[in-house]
Amino acid sequence: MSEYVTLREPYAARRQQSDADFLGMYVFLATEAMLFGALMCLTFLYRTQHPQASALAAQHMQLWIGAANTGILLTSSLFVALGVLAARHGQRRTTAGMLAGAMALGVVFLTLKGIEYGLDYRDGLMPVIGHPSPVRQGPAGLFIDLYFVATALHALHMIVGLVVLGTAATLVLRGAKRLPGQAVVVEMSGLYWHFVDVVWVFLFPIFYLARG
Amino acid sequence: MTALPLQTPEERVSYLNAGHTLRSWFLTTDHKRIAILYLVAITGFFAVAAVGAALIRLQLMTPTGELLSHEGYNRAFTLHGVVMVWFFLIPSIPNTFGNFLIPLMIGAKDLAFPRLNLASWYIFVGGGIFTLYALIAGGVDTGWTFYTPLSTMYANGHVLAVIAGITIAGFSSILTGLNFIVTVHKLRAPGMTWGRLPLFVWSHYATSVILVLATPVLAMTLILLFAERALRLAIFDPSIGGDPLLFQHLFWFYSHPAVYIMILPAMGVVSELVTAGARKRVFGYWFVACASLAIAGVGFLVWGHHMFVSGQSPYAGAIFSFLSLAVAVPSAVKVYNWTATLYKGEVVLDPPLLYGMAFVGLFTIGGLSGLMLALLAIDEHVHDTYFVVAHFHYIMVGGAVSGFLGAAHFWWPKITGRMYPLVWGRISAGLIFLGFNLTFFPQYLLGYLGMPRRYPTYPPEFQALNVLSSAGASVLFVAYVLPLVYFTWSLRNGRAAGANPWGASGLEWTTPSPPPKHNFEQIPVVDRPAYDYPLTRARGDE
Amino acid sequence: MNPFFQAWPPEASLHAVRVDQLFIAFSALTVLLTAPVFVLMSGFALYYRRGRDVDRTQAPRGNWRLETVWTIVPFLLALIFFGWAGWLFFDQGHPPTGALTIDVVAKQWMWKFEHPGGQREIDELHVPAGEPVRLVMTSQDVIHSLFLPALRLKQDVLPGRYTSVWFKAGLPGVYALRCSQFCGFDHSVMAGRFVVMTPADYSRWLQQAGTDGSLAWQGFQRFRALGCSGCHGPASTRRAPKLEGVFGHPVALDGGRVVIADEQYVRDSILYPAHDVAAGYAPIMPTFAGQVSETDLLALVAYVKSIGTAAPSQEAGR
Amino acid sequence: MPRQALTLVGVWVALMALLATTIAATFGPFGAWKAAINLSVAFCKAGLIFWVFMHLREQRGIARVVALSFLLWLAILMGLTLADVLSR
Repeated sequence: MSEYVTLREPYAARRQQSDADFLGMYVFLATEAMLFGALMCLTFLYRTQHPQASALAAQHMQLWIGAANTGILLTSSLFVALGVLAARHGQRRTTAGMLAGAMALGVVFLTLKGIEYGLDYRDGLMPVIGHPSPVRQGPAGLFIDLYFVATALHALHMIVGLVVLGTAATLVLRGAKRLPGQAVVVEMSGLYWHFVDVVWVFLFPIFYLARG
Repeated sequence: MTALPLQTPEERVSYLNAGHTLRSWFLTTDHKRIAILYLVAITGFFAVAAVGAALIRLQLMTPTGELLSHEGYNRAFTLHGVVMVWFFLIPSIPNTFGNFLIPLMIGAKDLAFPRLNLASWYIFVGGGIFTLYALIAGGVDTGWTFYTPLSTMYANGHVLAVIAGITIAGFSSILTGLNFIVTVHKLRAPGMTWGRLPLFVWSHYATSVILVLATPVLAMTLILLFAERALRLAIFDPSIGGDPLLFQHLFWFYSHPAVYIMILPAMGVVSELVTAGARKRVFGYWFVACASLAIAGVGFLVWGHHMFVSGQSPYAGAIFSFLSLAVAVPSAVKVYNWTATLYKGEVVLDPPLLYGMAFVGLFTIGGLSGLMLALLAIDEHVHDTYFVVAHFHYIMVGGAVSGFLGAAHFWWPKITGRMYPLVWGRISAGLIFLGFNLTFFPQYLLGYLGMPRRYPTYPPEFQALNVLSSAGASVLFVAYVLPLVYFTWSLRNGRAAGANPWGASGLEWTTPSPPPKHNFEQIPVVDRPAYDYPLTRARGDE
Repeated sequence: MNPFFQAWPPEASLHAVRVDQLFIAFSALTVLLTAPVFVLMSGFALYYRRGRDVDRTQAPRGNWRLETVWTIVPFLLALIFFGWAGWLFFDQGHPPTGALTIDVVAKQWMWKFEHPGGQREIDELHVPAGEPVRLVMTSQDVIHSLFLPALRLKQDVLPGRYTSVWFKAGLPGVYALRCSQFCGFDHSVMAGRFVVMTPADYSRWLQQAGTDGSLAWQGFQRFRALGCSGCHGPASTRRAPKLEGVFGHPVALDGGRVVIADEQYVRDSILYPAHDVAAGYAPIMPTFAGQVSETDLLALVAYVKSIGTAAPSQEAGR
Repeated sequence: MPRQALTLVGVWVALMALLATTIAATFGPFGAWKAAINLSVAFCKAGLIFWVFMHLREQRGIARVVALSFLLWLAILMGLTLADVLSR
């Protein structure tokens, strides 16, 4: 798969360069995994300490929005994977089209997330200074706040992912990156997007499905 | 040494005179120039943090502390800790000497991702500016450990700006570590097998693993702290059942391995200094190389020894105590191997080796006192006292800073093409050893007597030892200024060094000093092990 | 004693003596392990320095046997000391039954102590010599740490949680008491006196110190004032667990878990009644979080404790 | 190309099936096992994405080790912290 790669400094061989690109991205994604992993560990530890309160809090989550969003993200990942496949075969337009499709699904995800936050506000899950909410009392509040941090951070990664995919699609479409020689730009953007998907795959059961 | 007439650095094209505009420095992707950028930045941060140290030692001259208010003192030691840990010690050796030397040592043109390397410098400086802003605006009073709920609900300094700065600088660490890992895996010259890598590269590889896997956990911990303080979320809030100990677990999961981020590169430096000083292959190459990996690995399993008296379960305490004692074994292996390397060598007591020997001595003392802290019953007495302060300064100043200065004295001719006056180098090494012990040995005694750390005032019976420590600090101050003076002097007036002034082995000495822009005229082919000195060259190797 | 210099910290308990023995032994080991490194390193550096005509033939590149020795020997030595220190630590981990319990509340920047008889003192702790004393500690704000150097003891004091430490002081005298966990502005003056007295002096001191009745009695007053007795009182007809004979015994919880009713459990049950509900009861109790001070909580705990041992429950027999 | 594309679509179908499974399990009579089922399903989904979508199946040893190294380190973080929390 590396025979078509365009060589750049400081590399001497195609295979070496392609391996280095993938290795670098995997290391980067491993650091991202440690970032979210630490948060998930913390959530799990609180769940061990306060099982009832966590289950209680999880029952306030919008399970069906979460489920729909999981499906949307998994589908967007399929689009990205097809885009990478097209890029490796040098199909400029198909690649850009697939990436655009994934981005559209990403926007739907974020819109649903926004609606969900609105519902959370209505239900008194959000911390509002001066308005203590009964839902947030006691250890349940810890679980709810971890949910906000985790999903907000994930949404931030989604936004970065949209920018990354958008840039890759534009570069490919305008011919600034030539396929398949520079397909690496699509591959790397794709890896990032898939990883953000994987994070959600874990956030979904940890927060939405933990209703005891 | 070669008898050929030496060219001065100016007469030959090198990375230094490949461009003279500011743009050619600030937009460079040359790992050697980026290393210089780092060197300038961290020297600046070291000076800032040293001011904090000076304030601390002046305040503690008298039991009642006349110089600073309590608030002022709290801000001074927080400044000292935060800047030293994140803006000097962690980037000190990897981002300067590691950056400069790893491609040279493995026979590569550059790091795997040169532009990422430059980006990492800008991120580092960005984080530094955030932190400096907070310090100029009034500082922080939480200590570098940011324990909740003090940092989230009670402290009134610029906590948010500082933790933002640290988090940003953390991403710089991650990118550097990533770059090193990929470089070592993918850019080794033909014939440079893992078994032929210099130990400096091994220890930086181990360091990079820690950087990459531990730093994100710190980032998340600080993000949570940020959310709790800025957005009033409840993450560790004990009033609704939150557990501040979980903050400590997450914090030390990074911050204990961070100690190994500081010391492992210094160990790599010492392996180079000792072998070059003895003109001999390192004793037990594989043991020293694997000890680096073992330290990096087991170093992740010991963080709980910072929490023996925190309310952590005594059973978890026992596990952490045992693992902490275990991590001492690979460190001991290294120390014994370095000592044995000198046996039957052809020793030249130049400044680099003197720094290397100072490192070994101080690190041994510091490491063994660390074992005392790992012993449950002793820690229960000396935890959070000056005993701990003395211990980690022996590791970080006696160890990491000595390693940093040793590296500077060893590779200065390679980096600049100029020699510094060796006599002054020997004097400064001696002064540092003396001043260091005078400053920090009394602190062991203070700690066992029961003086807690982070005290602006203290009971009068501790005064004699505190004055002794402050006196030592002034010697140390002179010893640190000296190299700055003669290194600067040598930039214009030092004699030309030549490619290999120490007669050392290693690919970096085969290229001219300072090296050309692309490191080597031709990518070298390696057919020998590291440290291939005549004394230990096996028959048949030649 | 020279006021500027102290040679060795006072030892006020057997534990302190034992910790000192361990410390001195390990210091000796440190010298034993450091000396060869220092001596050999400088010795080699001088003996084999360049220009000296000494035998350098067959300079070694390594030696498996030597490596094994200096890997295993330090590890075994470390194991011995691990065992020694662990024994001391765990010996200190289990308070003997019947220890005198003194409550400690820390706040920025003072220590409050409450004796079982209801005597209160600030920044000063009086204890009898020769009797086991257990401190049950909590903080009103940030994390503090009670440090008694003369006993070689230290324990962090956490908000929202009870930690404890116990000791048997041997030698009457006045010793230092400090905070060792950084707690903000006046951390260094959050200190006081730790007074060890003979049992006779201690009981005299207890009588002199003013009191509004024993801690358990004060807790009983709060128990009634806060309305706890309406449901949990012996005469109440509401369906709430009775508290007699509960303390120190296992409690079956909703969902099948079992916990021991210790200080922490009583405290959590007052503040977060919805969690850890006793089996067979509805979660109807309102929370008292934010309505009771740490001092009152400790008094309530003392009350529940006092009726806990009076009537042993059925479980205690098994 | 069509065959490779079919593989990708196949993985997507499997992922959606797993999603349906995990939601069904949440409402099923599994009691304390629900968490274990949901987490296992998450690991299966992540495994599929890593192996196929994220190209791990094309990579050699070292890249695979690196890409999954975080699992060991998270296990360390989780395990030793849990050792404290459960034995306090």
